[in-house]
Amino acid sequence: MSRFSLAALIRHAFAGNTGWQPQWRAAVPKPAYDVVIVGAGGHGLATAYYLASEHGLRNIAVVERGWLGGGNTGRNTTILRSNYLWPESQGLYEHALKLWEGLSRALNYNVMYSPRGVMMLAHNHHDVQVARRHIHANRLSGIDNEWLTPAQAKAFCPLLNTAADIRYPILGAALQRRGGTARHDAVAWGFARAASALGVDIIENCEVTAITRDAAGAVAGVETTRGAIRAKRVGVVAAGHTSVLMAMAGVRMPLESFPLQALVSEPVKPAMPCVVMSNTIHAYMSQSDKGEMVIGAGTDVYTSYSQAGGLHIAAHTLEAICELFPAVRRLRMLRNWAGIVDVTPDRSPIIGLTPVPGLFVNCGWGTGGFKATPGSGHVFAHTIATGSPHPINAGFTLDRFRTGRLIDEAAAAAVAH
Amino acid sequence: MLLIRCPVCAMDRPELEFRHAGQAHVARPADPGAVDDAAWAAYLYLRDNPKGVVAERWRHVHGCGRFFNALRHTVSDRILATYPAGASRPEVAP
Amino acid sequence: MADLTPADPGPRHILRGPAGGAALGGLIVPDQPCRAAEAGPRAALWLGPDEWLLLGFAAVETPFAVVDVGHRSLGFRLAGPRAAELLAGGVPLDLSPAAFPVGTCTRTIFEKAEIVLWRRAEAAWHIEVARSFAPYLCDMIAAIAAANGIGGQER
Amino acid sequence: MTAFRLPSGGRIDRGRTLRFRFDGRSYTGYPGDTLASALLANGVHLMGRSFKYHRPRGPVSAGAEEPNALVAVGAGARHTPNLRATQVELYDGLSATSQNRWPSLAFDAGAAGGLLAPLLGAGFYYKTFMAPGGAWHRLYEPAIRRAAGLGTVPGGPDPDTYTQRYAHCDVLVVGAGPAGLAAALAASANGARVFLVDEQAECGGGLLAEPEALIEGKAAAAWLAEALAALAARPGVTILPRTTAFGCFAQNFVGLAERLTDHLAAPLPGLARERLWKLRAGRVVLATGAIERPLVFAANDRPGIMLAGAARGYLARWAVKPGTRAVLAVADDSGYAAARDLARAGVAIAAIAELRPHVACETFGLPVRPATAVVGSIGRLRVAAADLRPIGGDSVGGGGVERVPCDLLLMAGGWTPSLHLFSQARGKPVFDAARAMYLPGEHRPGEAPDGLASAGACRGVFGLAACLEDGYAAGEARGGPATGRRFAVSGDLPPAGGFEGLVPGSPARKAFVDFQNDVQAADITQAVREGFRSIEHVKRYTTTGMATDQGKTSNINALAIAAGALGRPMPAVGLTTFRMPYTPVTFGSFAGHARGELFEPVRRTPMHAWAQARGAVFEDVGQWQRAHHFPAPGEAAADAVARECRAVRQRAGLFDASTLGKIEVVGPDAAAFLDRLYTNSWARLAPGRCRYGLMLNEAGFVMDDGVVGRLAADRFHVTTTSSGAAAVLHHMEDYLQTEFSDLRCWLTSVTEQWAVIAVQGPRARAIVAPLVEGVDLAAFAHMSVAECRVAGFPARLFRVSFTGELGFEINVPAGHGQAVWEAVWAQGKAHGLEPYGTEAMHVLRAEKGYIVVGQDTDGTVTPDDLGLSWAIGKAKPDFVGRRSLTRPDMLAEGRMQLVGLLTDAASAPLEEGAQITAAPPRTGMAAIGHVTSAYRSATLGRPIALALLADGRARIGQTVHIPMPGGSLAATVAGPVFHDPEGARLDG
Ligand SMILES: Cc1cc2nc3c(=O)[nH]c(=O)nc-3n(C[C@H](O)[C@H](O)[C@H](O)COP(=O)(O)OP(=O)(O)OC[C@H]3O[C@@H](n4cnc5c(N)ncnc54)[C@H](O)[C@@H]3O)c2cc1C
Ligand SMILES: NC(=O)c1ccc[n+]([C@@H]2O[C@H](COP(=O)([O-])OP(=O)(O)OC[C@H]3O[C@@H](n4cnc5c(N)ncnc54)[C@H](O)[C@@H]3O)[C@@H](O)[C@H]2O)c1
Ligand SMILES: Cc1cc2nc3c(=O)[nH]c(=O)nc-3n(C[C@H](O)[C@H](O)[C@H](O)COP(=O)(O)O)c2cc1C
Ligand SMILES: [Zn+2]
Repeated sequence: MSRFSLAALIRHAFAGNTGWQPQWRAAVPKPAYDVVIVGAGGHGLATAYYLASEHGLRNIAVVERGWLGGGNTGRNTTILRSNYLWPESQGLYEHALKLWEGLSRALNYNVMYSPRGVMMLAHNHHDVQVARRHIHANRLSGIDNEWLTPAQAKAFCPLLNTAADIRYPILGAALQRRGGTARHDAVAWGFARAASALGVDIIENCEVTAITRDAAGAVAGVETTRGAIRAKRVGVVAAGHTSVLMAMAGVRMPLESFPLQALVSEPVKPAMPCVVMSNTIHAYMSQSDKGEMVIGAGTDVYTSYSQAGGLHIAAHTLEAICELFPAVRRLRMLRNWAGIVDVTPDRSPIIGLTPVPGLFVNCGWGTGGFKATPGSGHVFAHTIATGSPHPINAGFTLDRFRTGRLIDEAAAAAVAH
Repeated sequence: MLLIRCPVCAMDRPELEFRHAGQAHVARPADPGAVDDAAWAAYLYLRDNPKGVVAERWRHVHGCGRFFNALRHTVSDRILATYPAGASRPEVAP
Repeated sequence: MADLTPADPGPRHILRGPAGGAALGGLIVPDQPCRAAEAGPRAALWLGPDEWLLLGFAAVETPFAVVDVGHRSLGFRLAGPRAAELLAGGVPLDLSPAAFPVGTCTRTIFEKAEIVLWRRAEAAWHIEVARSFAPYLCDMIAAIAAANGIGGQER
Repeated sequence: MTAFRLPSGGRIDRGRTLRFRFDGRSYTGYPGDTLASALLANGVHLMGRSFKYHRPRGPVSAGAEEPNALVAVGAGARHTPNLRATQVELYDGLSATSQNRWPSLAFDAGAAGGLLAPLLGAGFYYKTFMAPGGAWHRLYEPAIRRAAGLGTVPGGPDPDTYTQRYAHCDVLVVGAGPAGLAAALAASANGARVFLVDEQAECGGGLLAEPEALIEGKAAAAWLAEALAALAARPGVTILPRTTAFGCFAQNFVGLAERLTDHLAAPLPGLARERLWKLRAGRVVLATGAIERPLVFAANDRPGIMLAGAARGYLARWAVKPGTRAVLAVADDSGYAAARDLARAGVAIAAIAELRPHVACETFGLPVRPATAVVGSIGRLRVAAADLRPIGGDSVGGGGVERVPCDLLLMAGGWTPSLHLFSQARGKPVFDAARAMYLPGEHRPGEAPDGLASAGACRGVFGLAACLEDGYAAGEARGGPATGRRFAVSGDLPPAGGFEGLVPGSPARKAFVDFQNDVQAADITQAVREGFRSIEHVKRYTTTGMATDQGKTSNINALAIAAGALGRPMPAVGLTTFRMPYTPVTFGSFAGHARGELFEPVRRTPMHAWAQARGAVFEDVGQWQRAHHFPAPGEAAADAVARECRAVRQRAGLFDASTLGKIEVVGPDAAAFLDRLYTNSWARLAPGRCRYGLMLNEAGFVMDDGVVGRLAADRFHVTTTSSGAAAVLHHMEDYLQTEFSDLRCWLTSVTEQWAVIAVQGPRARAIVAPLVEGVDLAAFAHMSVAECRVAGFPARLFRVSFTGELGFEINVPAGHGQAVWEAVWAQGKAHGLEPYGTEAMHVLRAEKGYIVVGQDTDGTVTPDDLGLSWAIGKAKPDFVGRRSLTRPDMLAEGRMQLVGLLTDAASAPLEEGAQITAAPPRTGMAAIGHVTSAYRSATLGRPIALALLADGRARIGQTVHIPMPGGSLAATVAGPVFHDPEGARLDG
């Protein structure tokens, strides 16, 4: 793989830009691999990359039903942060955030990690309590998170309406300065390019249609629309489609798949310097480097694989956005889309072993797994390579739903009193 | 926004009047004390989540207030049938 | 061309149980979904298969469950040729006379408030709304009227 | 009149002159003009700058597909960026500015970046700016962000209003061109409810620019007027111009954006700026027409280069000559209609470069050069000449290229049917190889899109007669006999032909495919070379089709170029996904009236006004507003709370508890039902008695709590938390209707029926007694309930306490709440009664160790964790959540348990949410719990706190540490009850 650099850009420009090579090989499936990863989203590609780069495996395939990065990786609002509540989550997301910090250089691909700060708003006493609890928990763990007064919040994001007489006035905010954004597509492409260079076969337009098992019940391989592939280790990293894939191996999952919407405005000159989130009134907004306001909406209430959500869901979010940022009321929606997110009962992912020997699963990231991409791939690669979880993902088992040892990030923010 | 036929009101009504209530036909064990942890976890947490026809519960919460069941195709979101809670799943062509 | 005025329907009760078809204070409790029965000052509005809103009954003698909700909601009358248009600013139902004939009643929503909507005549509606949502409903109706150039009393 | 305005004709009103400004300069135009037509009439083509290279640009189209001529209109809070000049209707005083340029449109420093264009090819930013670490965010990103973006955010909160409306109809027709008009005529013939919408100010579509055509013997414009009049006369028909169908959803749910006032100089005050229609249609007829394609050749982007159909439109609709000397690059017959009309208007036709080897249609004696391509242009801020080259001619030397001077260069690249809405509705486009275009695919009945048809140019039917007939047939009622109605038409020149991809013989550099995002043919081939083989990858890597026009003019060319580079046929490469909105829609219209108090209902209790008059400070609790404290003038919040607490402990306090959820459970099986929904046992609770109830979810975690009073054998008055009310009722209905449907009992929400007035404190009985009729208060024990009269009104009187003091909760019908409150207040004066708010309530209950669900619990807490095992009916076989309590983790060591924490009496209260450590904290140390509630207790004269602590009950008496912003504090673990543990004060 030739390196990307300014010098390379200049060199190629002089050559009329005709000398560029494919960023990843268009691989065709071989009959057998040591490991097959199902799903070429950010998590699957990162898993393959770390399997190759850190565990020395070379005979790896990533099979993808469509185009790589076309799942949730390519359709998320790109918010990165690690200010979670429970120790397990903190460990996982902070691990990822540390990797984000050096990722562009590690991959030799500018993933545009932009630590511009993520500000989470509090609108009532309960929000304040929850935010403070997070801040205290994070600081004890050495994760940055700080409390801002409304005036400080306004200074950090001048577009924000901090007037005291709005419907849900802003009582303050929790700010994680190292939080921010990264370019979604670049993450997928960067991992793909780096993995491909290490010999990983990335096979697009190759849908897994069955998971085959040997007489002992262990995984023997997969069947795909491009033929059967043998492998003793299969990692399913298929986000919204995980239930469908795991059903092929006879495993029922504690997952439901919902459409989650996002939208962008027409591009405008820089006006939003940071990421603002309000869980209480359901609004998330940042501005991309191209200038669009990138806005996250909610999920539809029913399970679906349609990659299109209801009009009222997007409208509801825009109500909140206009309330928080009244100057954007005249901006216009340019495009609205949805992804299919797989949601667990405790809103935390499942990363680890399954009842089927040789079958591993990494799923349940729901509405917030982009931020974990490098960390998730890193610990999942460890899990597949060694056959047992990395300490960081040890708690994120499938079995926790039996024992009741949930990692309930949603409950921690429960509104009830 | 879906248009859902409430089998009780016998009218097509907008999704906004309804509340989704998860997978249908997940029976609560008659004697929960008698089932083991795995079976209880399955009752609590394991869901079908098919890419295809799902049987699900809705409540016409801003209408007649009744819970009922629906068969819906999760790719087209087309509702194939609605039927009262407690009734068994009807046969439909997907 | 559409007027919203407070309407006091007198006492209100919720009747619950298998009471459809029963005779009650001079009227038959409607068995048919989304229908209201009216007799003089009294009315029984079908809300669900075992739930009715009784209006104007001083006391209710039945073997079923009855709960006094006289203060739970406030009643409004909306009338005028553009009343249905105004309602369409917040009610997602088809309110054409064919789809929602006179005598139809149902619980539904007006934007973010739950209401009971009852068509008493082609251009006259009765709305019940929970007490604390009444200011929201009135303000919303006023805002919709203004934004759409729907005046009050015809002059 | 301006130089480029024809002396007559057009659909403008010459009776009135409008003045407007563009970039500070004044111009004039007429009613009926768009900003683009008016500027063109003034000879102005330069209207904008492109996104990346800041290249000078003029309008390429006359409608919604415009990629170049983006302007900002208005100022201050009404400043509106990124509007297409081709759609901005002119009004007197309109003021527009160009965007994305500095210091001026004509001299844009940003254009210097164009010199670096070879460096800035597709995806360049992914390949550099990586070192040193952090430099991206600090250095490069800010520079890129400043260079990108088009217009600017408005200067303040939008003063305009937006409205919304639901609508229902039998047939929705989108597009009021010939096909749509005919469809609407047919659909409404039998009185059906029909909506006909068109995004333009005027209905008519293609008919507006057909000067020569006759329909049924009438001029097209006359036929149009008659058709519109006929439709308007039908009572079921609603015609909405200026209305864009922007989104098509399942089951024929369509979003329409109607612009009400933007075209007016002075809108009526109060009237909404836009109206969003949420329309449910029985059937939808899409008659959205087709969009003309530019030709991709080098420097095809200069001002003065536009689509042939657009030029024709400017002539016919606005009487504007877009130039004086034109070259046409033609690959489709419709180009000759434009050439003819221009020539008749006096525009010199310098040359028609016909890409095809032969022309089959009439050419009106114009200078046609078959098999000739336009391969370049020159000019600075306006095209000055076109480079023509014979196809197949010697491309090296050979003198093949001829430079033809012109100030107008028109492109007729063929027409792309508008599949946007069809595709949004999940219709499958299919490729018609013979015509090289995507058309709406057939679908089986019962499949999406159901009840949705396409008609006219949007399904590849061209020609006026064919469109009218196609539209009519699509509009006719289903099931009825097709009438096969024919339309006699003459004089139109239907499109035929077309070309997609890079023009033969043209360089790929500076051959723009996506004008707005500056994507060149070379970028697309480079992307393919770099391994981006999926069209979705090509789109994202090059950003083609991602600009504000969403590739309306560019997608097919991009696809063709990508297909060529991949060596695969177009249909094998596929289309990118069409998404809503069809054209951008303001956030304001999605938000509608939801603003301020209409954003989310504000719920106020019956006693709100009293509290407000008394100077209460309110807090939001869910949708409710509750009095937080009642400061005396000048009194600090903390002092007010302390005073309120003392009043309750020493005399009496008055508290508005109306927001508590209330559910009346009635029926012979009511007690049995509550047995299953609450942890407690209810069978032996006597009528007239109350009990604290604890509700779990099925996973065993505390979900809600509240006092339940038994009014009669078959009637319970259940209270819930304020914000849990709706969820608890839903939860109860769920189990009652589906799991326990054998039980005969019914639920009715009475939250709003009852105002709740709590009187708490040693003097409470003395205050309440004179007002109560029908209950012997002396014999009315703690945890009793009675129906009685208070202050003359019917009431439900509870003797309960959430403060640990003797207390009553008076429930009265909400309409009497204020009167009863005032009666109690009057009674209480002599006893030193004071109102108290939610904060004092919290302090008082914390002193007693009473939990608040959602504050001291968080959805991971069991009854035992809270020390509430006593509330579990041990003898009951089952209740919701019971089974989960025996899961391994629920029984494990180390669970978080509710305890009290005592810090130094002089210290400030702990912070709620603070973490707890076993030893003095260091970063990275594990927490063993957290503070859930913390207050300064006026009663105890010290701070108190409740906490969830691992194995907390076993740690009572031990010291733990709490890291706080100013350093860590030590605390002693205590039981959760700080005050009156024996409960002696409950009896006053
Ligand atoms: C609108 C939206 C906004 C979001 N915003 C954020 C955010 O701001 N911050 C954040 O951290 N997270 C966010 N998320 C969540 C985040 O996008 C996901 O958690 C994350 O991208 C998941 O990555 P993945 O690699 O696991 O899944 P994906 O990227 O979805 O990859 C899974 C892949 O598996 C493939 N696949 C499926 N079935 C098969 C099969 N049978 N055979 C072969 N391949 C198959 C799919 O095609 C897909 O490419 C958002 C999600 C959405 C939808
Ligand atoms: N000679 C030419 O240059 C040429 C080229 C193409 C078509 N035509 C002619 O144009 C006519 C085509 O007739 P038609 O009726 O199919 O199309 P049309 O172009 O006449 O009408 C389509 C209408 O739909 C509107 N529209 C499109 N999308 C919309 C949306 N999402 N919401 C609201 N409105 C929307 C457009 O503004 C337009 O008015 C025929 O006469 C055909 O021959 C002529
Ligand atoms: C952060 C982010 C920014 C985006 N910006 C744009 C944009 O500027 N223009 C655009 O057309 N689409 C934009 N998109 C949306 C994509 O075009 C596309 O809708 C999305 O990746 C989902 O794919 P699909 O619509 O093809 O299903 C953006 C998507 C993301 C995740
Ligand atoms: Zn119903």
